[in-house]
Amino acid sequence: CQVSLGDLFDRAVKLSHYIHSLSAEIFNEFDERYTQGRGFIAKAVNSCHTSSLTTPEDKEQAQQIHHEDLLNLVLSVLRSWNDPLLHLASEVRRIKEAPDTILWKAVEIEAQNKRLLEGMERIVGRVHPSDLGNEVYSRWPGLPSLQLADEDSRLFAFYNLLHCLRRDSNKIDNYLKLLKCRLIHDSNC
Amino acid sequence: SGQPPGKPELIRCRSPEKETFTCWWKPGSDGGLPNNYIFFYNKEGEDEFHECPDYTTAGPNSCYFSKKHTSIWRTYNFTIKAMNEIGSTASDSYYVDVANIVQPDPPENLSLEFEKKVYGEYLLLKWSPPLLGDLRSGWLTLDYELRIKPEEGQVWEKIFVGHRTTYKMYSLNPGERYVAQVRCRSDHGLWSDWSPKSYIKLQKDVRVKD
Amino acid sequence: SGQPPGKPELIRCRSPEKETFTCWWKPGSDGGLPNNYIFFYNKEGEDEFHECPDYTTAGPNSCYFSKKHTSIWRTYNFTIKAMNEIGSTASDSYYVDVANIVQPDPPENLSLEFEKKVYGEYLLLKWSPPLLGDLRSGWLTLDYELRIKPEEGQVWEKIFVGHRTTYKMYSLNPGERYVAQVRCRSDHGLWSDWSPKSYIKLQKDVRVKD
Repeated sequence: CQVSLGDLFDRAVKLSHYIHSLSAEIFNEFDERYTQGRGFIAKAVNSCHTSSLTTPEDKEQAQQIHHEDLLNLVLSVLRSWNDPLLHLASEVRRIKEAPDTILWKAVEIEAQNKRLLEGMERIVGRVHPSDLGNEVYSRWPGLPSLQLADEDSRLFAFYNLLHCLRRDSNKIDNYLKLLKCRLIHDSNC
Repeated sequence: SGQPPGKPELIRCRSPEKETFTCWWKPGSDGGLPNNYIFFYNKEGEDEFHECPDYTTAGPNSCYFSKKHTSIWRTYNFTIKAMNEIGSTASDSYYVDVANIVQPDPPENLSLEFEKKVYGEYLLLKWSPPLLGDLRSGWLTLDYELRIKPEEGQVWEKIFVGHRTTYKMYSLNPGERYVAQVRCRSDHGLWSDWSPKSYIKLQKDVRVKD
Repeated sequence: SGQPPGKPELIRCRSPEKETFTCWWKPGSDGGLPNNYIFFYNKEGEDEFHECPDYTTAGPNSCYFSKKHTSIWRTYNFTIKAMNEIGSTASDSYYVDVANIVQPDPPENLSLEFEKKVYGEYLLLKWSPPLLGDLRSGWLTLDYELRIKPEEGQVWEKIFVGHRTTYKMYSLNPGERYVAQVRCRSDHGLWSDWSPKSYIKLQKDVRVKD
């Protein structure tokens, strides 16, 4: 007696939607409170640790990629966020007067990302069992920058991490919704 | 003298917020001797069995699974073994999917207020989601259902209100004393218990259009 | 005589279906001379700048990016340059990720019908997604929000209904004329405009159990 693939995808999509909305909220809240007018967006270009993972950037590309490759990509992006989210949850406490809403979201995103990763490993295990072995992911070199003494540099490091989190969580959510429609609803959602 | 224990039975499993869950069992006959129980489980796709991580948090004959031990991605397979000096008896095997045993706590703070506006007079019912312990679980989307009746009446009127946490009731009888309750459920899980009753006595002269 | 042009300003960028997008700018002062504008952009990870692929499709002072020119999850850097005989002036630099500017068209065909069933009477609101946008493949997913009020009332009642395209409204005042609208958004993006208003007049004797 197993959880059906359809149920697994339903739960994964509900979770990825939730994680992205949290990620958008924490980015907006942090930006409004700490980095308005500092022009960080101009520097946060080509700066995500996951940019080495080639991911589809429009609908055609996403629809042409084989579902096993897209599933593995989602897995790789999720794995790449395990380490930074762990440190985000602890380092965000050191930000001056960090409000409880930012702290709580950082902890919740880290916990739910781990949960989604478990779910994705389950889904990949079902769809393409032999694939589980290869643990491809992007290493995150950003911890030292979150601990810099210079406040501006440290704030930019947080800004950049949250900017990339909002972007990647949106990618994961989008790809999972595509995969669910393709694999469970025969592309007819 | 004495007998081997009777067969234990799993009674119920419940998750209040899709993050933790608890199962309860009912012992069989004790065979006239002191018994103890071992609660085994394994998860879908795993061979090895584990023992219940926490027999105490949820009281006697229970097993509590904290966040760390709870997964919504695999079904659980449970067996309970009763043992005494004479022998042991195992329960049937039970399968549980955590997402299907979600039963939230009842909603909180149900309040009833009579309001008079230009376009109508109505009874405003307001409530808040269950507290769900320390978890502000935002990924549990709740639907609510109200029931209301005149205090002396027999028949409850049930109203499904979806995600909302307020509701306006227009058609009520002036002078009547009403009692209301609210409950909630997650997606298509189990309804919570009804909240405690809340009452309101409508003044006599109030003209509630009906 | 004449002056160099004033500094142009990017007003807004919008993608209606996460497949194409358009940006609009506002010219600065024209310095008393005819001006023309060049809209430059480059994409994250690219050094070379490109010129706007289509200045006409979206009307004056606009740049339209068809599917071929649209990438999601990559930051675009825009600059607008105004030129006349005397000189030229460049706008500030603007940065946009198409994932964050998705604003769908409003939902279509909002209908209101009064229904009487065994378990209750209610107003059934139904609508359909905007025509523009690929929901079938899952590339675009929409959430909806309703608002309804008595026609003469001042206060709209807002109801978030998630992915559904129907809603049952129980709490209504018999004999009242109601007006409703619906809007939508993609994931955490921008709300669409409200749909056109739809009306319904509830008969007087109708006992809307509410």
